[in-house]
Amino acid sequence: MENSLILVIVILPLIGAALNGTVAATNAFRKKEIWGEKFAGILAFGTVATSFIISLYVVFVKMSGLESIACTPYEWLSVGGLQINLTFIIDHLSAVMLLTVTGVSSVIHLYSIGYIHGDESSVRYFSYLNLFVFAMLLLILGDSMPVMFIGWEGVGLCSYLLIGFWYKDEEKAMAGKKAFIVNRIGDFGFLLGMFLIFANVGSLTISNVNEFFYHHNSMTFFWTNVAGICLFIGATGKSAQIPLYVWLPDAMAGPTPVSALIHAATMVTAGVYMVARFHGLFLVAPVAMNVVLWVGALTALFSASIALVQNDIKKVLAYSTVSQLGFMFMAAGAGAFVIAVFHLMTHAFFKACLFLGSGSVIHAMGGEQDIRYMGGLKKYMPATYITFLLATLAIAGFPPFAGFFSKDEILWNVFASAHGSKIVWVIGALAALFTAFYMFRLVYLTFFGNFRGTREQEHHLHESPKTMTVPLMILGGLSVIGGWIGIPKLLSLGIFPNLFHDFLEPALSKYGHAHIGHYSHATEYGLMAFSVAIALAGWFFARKKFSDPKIKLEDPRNYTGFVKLLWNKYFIDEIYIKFIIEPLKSLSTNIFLNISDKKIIDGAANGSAAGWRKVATIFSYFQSGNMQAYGFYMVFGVAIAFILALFIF
Amino acid sequence: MNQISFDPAFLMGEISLVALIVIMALVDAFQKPIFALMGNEKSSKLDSRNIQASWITTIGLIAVAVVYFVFGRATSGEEVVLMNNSLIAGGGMYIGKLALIGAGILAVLMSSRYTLTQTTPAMDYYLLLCFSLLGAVTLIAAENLLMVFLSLEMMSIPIYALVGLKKFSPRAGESAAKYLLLGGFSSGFLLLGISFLYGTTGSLVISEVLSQLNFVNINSISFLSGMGLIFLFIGLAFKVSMVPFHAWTPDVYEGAGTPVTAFMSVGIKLAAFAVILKIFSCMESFGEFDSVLSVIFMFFSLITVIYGNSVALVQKNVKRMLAYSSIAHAGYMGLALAPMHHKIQTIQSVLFYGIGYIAMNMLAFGVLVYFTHKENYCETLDDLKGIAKKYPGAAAMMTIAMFSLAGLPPAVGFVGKVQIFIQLLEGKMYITAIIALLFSLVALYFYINVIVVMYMRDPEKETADIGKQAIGPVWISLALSALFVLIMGLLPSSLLKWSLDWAEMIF
Amino acid sequence: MFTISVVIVLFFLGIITFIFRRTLLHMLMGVELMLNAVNLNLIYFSRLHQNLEGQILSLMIFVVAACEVAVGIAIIVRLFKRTGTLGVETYTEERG
Amino acid sequence: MGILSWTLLIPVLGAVLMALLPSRDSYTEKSSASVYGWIAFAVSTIAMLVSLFLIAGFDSSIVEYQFQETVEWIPQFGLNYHVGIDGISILLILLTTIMMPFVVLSSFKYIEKRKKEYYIWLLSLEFTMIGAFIALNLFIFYIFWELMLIPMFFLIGIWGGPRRIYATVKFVLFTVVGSLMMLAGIVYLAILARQTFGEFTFEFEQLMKLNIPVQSQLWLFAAFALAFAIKVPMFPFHTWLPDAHVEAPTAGSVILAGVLLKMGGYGFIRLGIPLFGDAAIKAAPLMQLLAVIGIIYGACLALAQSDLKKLVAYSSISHLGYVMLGLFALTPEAIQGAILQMVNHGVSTGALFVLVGIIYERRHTREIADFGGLAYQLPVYSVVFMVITLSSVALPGTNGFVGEFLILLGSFKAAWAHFIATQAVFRLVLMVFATSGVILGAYYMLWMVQRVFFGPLENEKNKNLKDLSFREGMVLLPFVIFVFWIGIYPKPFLSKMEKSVEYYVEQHQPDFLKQPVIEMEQHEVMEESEADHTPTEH
Repeated sequence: MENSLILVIVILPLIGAALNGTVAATNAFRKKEIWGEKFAGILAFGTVATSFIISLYVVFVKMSGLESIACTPYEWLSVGGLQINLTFIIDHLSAVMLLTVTGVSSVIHLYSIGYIHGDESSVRYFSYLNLFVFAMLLLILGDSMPVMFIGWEGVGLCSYLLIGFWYKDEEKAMAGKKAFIVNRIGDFGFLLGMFLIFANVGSLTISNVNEFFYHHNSMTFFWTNVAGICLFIGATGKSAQIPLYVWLPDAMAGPTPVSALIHAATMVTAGVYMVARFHGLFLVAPVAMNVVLWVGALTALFSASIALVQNDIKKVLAYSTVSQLGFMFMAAGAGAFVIAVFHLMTHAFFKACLFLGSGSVIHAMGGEQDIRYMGGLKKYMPATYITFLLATLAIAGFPPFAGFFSKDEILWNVFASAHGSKIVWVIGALAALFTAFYMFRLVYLTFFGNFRGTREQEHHLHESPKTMTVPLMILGGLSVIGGWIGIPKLLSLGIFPNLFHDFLEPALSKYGHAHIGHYSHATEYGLMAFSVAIALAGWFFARKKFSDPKIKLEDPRNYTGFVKLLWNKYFIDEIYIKFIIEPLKSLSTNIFLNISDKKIIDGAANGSAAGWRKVATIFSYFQSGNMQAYGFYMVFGVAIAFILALFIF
Repeated sequence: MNQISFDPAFLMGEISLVALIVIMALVDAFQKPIFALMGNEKSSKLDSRNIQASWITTIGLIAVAVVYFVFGRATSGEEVVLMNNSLIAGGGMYIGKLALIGAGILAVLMSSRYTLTQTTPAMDYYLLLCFSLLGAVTLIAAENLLMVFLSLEMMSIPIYALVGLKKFSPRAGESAAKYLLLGGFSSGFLLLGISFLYGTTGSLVISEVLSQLNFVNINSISFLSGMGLIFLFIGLAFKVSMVPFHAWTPDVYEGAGTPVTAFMSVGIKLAAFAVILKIFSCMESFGEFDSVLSVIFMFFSLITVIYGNSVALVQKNVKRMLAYSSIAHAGYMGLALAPMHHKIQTIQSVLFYGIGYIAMNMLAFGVLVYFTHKENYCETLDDLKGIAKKYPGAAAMMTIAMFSLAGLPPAVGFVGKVQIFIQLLEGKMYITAIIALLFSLVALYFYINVIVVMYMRDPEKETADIGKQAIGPVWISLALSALFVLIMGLLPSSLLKWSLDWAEMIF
Repeated sequence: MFTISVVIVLFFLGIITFIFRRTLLHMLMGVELMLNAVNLNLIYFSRLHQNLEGQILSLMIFVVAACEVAVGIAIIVRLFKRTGTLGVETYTEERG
Repeated sequence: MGILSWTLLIPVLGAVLMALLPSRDSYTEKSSASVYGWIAFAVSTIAMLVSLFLIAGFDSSIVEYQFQETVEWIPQFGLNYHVGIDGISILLILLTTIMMPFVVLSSFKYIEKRKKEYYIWLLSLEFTMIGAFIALNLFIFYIFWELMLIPMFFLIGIWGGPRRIYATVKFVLFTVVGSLMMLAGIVYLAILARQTFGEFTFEFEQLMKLNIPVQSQLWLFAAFALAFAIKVPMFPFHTWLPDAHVEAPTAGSVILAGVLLKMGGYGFIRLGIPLFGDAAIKAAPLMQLLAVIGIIYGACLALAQSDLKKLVAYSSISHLGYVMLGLFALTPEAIQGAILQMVNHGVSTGALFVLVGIIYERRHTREIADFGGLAYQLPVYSVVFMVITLSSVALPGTNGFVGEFLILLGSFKAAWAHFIATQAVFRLVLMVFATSGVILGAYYMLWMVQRVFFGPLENEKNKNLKDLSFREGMVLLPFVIFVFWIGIYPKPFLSKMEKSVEYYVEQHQPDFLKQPVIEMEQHEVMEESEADHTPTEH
């Protein structure tokens, strides 16, 4: 087996997960520890970090000059026309994802060692975390849809397990369940898309699929788009887009590093990755592309608007994540897959940093997540503050931070691409404004002004340990410089190569790329300036409103009008419960169980039995015991026999 | 067939049976005085005498069976008509006779326990049983309508008396009266039928009667002969208890002593069915009248199946339930005739079913006898509650019987039922077959209810000790029947062959 | 044909006696009437066909009927001893 | 006598042997005399070991029946004891024999009374199940099919829960309704055979040569289908199943779910479709519709249950809907998936019943509301439960996914071919609904897990529960192994049946499915030729 190093990359986290998992179960069973969290953490971090290092080696050494390298441990399925090898493939697209995922994962594993310290099931935690990395790697490296799907659902499982990590809290377990089920709804679309593709292509290998659609598409226009939309439904589930975004804010019930890793940096971006993976299909499905574009744009604006008024530090970041994912889909929908992946990567850096920062804050606040009771933390935890601020600048789109390059390119592509649309550009710009606003609101309320919490909390405020701050610094640094590998040609005036673009472009433009309309450089510069202006405007408004040190925040219960609507997240959860979940439950209980099953089917079965018993009872009355009646029956029988005979003879 | 006026070799079985009856009568007369003279006080007690009587009868019947077997085998190469067209013999006829004698032996084995509950000398009882048996074996061999009538009555009249013999039961007399009066009533129909057939053909020999029947067109002659056939059918339908000529069955079965019921339900039914087959199935065709007979058989058999299985559903008394089940089984056997194939397979399937039915029904009643003791006749479902705990063996026997009666594999009832359905479906009577199948579902319900009661319900009171008196013979009869049911269910080849041999004689 | 009609009428009378007279003895007599109707029929047919089989059968019927009555009377007497009545309604204990 | 006959006979010989042993435990005594359990365990283990020779000697490259044995039985009916296996039945036989020792093991503690009888029935049940799977003669098949009822009837009726009598009678009557109709069909087929070949025959291979007019085929198919559909059970013949499951003892439930329900699917694949090919193709949309209704209906009902065992029982209905969907798609993917799914369902649902039984032994309740927060108290139990649950919701990497995925994929392929041929969207719509089952499946299972294992541990009675014992662990271990084995490396299982199923599909595929296959081959050829040209073009 050549390239077995790839296998090592994938397997290492699995080994970590298995070891830690076994130990966790044994610990719990014997109610004492075989090995403690320290060893577990080091094991988990070690496996993932080793994976990262090997990945670096594979991507930059083994793959140099090659389009892709692959490794096939064994044939998974071979049934009829379906043949699926368990093949891991690294091409340029998956290389970017691989490095992002293993890299960010390593950092977050390191952070977790500090964060989870003291929890009774920390070993279990690391086991899940490692398992997640394994599943994510399957998702990224799988060269066929089913293998990708294994990872796809695998990460969903880990997300479920980790959100519900503190299962003793009913609500947290509920949130995990919700995440899994909403993801399943997306998977339903993914599966249907996969089936549709298989029925037509006869293969599920991703390269074959792209090849088929781009070169020999025998499907009609309608069905091609249906296939695209089906796959995109899968993406909306995993990447929390309208209408399936509802699980992500709830997912914040999990430990904060999990939020950073799974619900910001890696898993939720799988949808974007998938759309990019199937660019061959999407490029010939314009309607599906449009759907991607619009859903992305609307999600970006919609969730950004919700984030404006939230008070839970993690909830704000969650809605921000949803919004940023919307941006990525906007890029994908506009045909700029490279940019989508670019934003995916930069977002991984700064959003992970933000989450870890928030985790650090929450750690310091003793579990308090409400920003109304924070404030002035910058003097207690400077490292957190600085990294948080850097990441905020990145997400808000200040040059030269990472977010600026990616977000600006997205807006530009939406504006200019043949697949894009000016209206969507407006929406995107508005969403960017909201982003800058709510992020600075967060920064101001958390780190500036006076402390609004209790005395006791203030007493305990402290900077987090090294294992937590070092990752923050790494990610903070990446938030600053991460974008520099993708500086647009226009801006660098051709001095720096657009490394990222050059690396990815060949992989993603195999089937042509979206046509960019003819606009003058001035337009592009103008739009760029406008982006910066938006970021500044967001900062300005936030500063104006929230920089007052003695600020008193309104009780959300007193919100009225539009703010109330925003605070209640447009009542989407309630609508889902009221119009989908409850009808389903009542249908099941009242109609299916009580009426159809008990009354109709069982009723028919038992009823016919009981009914026939009644008939039999009536029959038995004939047996009156009177022998003259018996004689009469005989005569009656004779009569019948004769009547029958006369009729027939 | 050869006409022979008399050849003892062919009639050795009957002769030995008569001899047995004579010996039994002599023993009955002198048993008590002899013991008294010998001064054997203990042996002169009623119970001891009864047990002796049962052993004498059993051994005697076994000897008769051996005679039947030996001479039957010896004469099986030849088929003859004896005594001025009265009886046929030779060929496979001994199979049928052996089956009936077998039923008799099983009944006698059970009776040895049952008679202990009575305070009357048992030898009369066994005598009557043997007389009835004699009637039955001549009935299936009868070639003459006169002989049919005579044997039928010889079979029935002792049973009338036997039913009434049950002591301590206010109902036995009622049962006997019902059976006797209704039996006479039905004999009237039978005889009327015979007289019409005689009137239209001028003969009482069955083969001659049938060959001279003419149903080509409707005229008074064919009308009379048609009436004759129908009356004949009705007279016999009474004996096999088909609805609506069945009404005596449950009442008589309930009132009679259990071994008598057992014998009635199998012996009389099988013998009477043999006659039905002989008259209605063996000749080439009745021409136009076939369709009439087909509808009559279909109609009466079907309502028999429906009625029997339905009413059995609501019975609390096991004997009564078995009575209705016996009605239903008559219906199934009758259904085989409904297509009017006039084929040997039809006869064979019914005979197979009948012989199998002997074993399974004897088994079921045998279990009831097993639980019978002085204080309790063990007749209701409540009596059977939870008995599996104390008497797993007997409960297992009952289970086998019930599964066989319900027609589930691997019991003989299953093979029988399959053959019946082959007949029906070959005759393209699909709807009839489906209805019959559905009612065998109903039947399954009440059969497994017995098992449910035995195994899955708890007894209301401590299961009474049934005593060990004369339990051995009952065990023998149970074991024999159960073995027969299972072996013939699993390896029915030999029974198929036997019933075919017999069928050839009837055909 | 006349004889057959008479026979059928007689037979029917027997049936009616059996079904409608309310005592066991009457019912037994009804049965006898039916048998005798058959006897008449047999003798008529025997003469018609000029052979003896019918007459022999009717003789047999006499014998058998006598046997039946013997057993029947014994049973009926026993029933009468126990209940003191021969009314057919008395004997409907077994039913259902 | 060959291995196959030995596999068949060992359990029944064991049962007879045990029946002959003196009865040591009285009916009322609670403890003592688990010697019967050990004997049954030994016998079933021997049967399992013998059956492993089957797999060793099985040649998966040929389509004919293997290990055939023929002994004349009832010559008058042309009835032979004719047994043999092919790729379709071997998995199910192994499922039976491998599951059995663990089922025996799982009942050591559960069964407190009438132990001897219990193990006799259990072994008899194994005998009948193996018999039905290996029969190559319709009559033999039917006999085993009916015989199967008897041990199950006693197992539920004697050792069952409070409503056991109702449940067991319902079970028997429901099943017999169908099998009686099948009996009529069998007899009719035999008569047809006699008209065609001149003598009775019940051999599968002979009967398949019959040329039956479509009208009669439809009737016969209906008769057989009713029998199988009740056994599966398909909507709307399913109501016996929850009752039987809830009342049955653990072992009964496990066997019922694990093997007995497979009889229906097996009947369809072995008899229903091959004997009446035209009718089966005609009825396929209806059967698929019922299957899909079953999937969704079962899932919805599972959602509405408050009793653990009932929930699992209804989930069975949903899962078996997938099996039926796959069988009637008649594509190799779907059929292989369906057969594998039968095995999977046996493993997953069987394990679930074992797990529910374990908790019932401890708490004597199965109400979901009585639990909550068990994950802390019973960590290992919870992990195993979780694994099985995930297999049941068809999470990739577990066995459930492979089966469900293949079924849905293959069925969709068939539906698409049908759509292309007729432009009718009915089957595609069905597929959408069928696929939506994965959502509902996750919903009810996880909701159950949520209520049982998560949340605070509040109920006082749950605070002293003991985790799995060694014996229970041993019972569950093989289930877990199979969950992952089939999920991660399903090839050994699929390759066993590959040839048989391909041959089977060739024989019975509807016309509209044959068309695209040819097209696809052309397409592949085209691709290859293009691939040849690519270097010159670039």
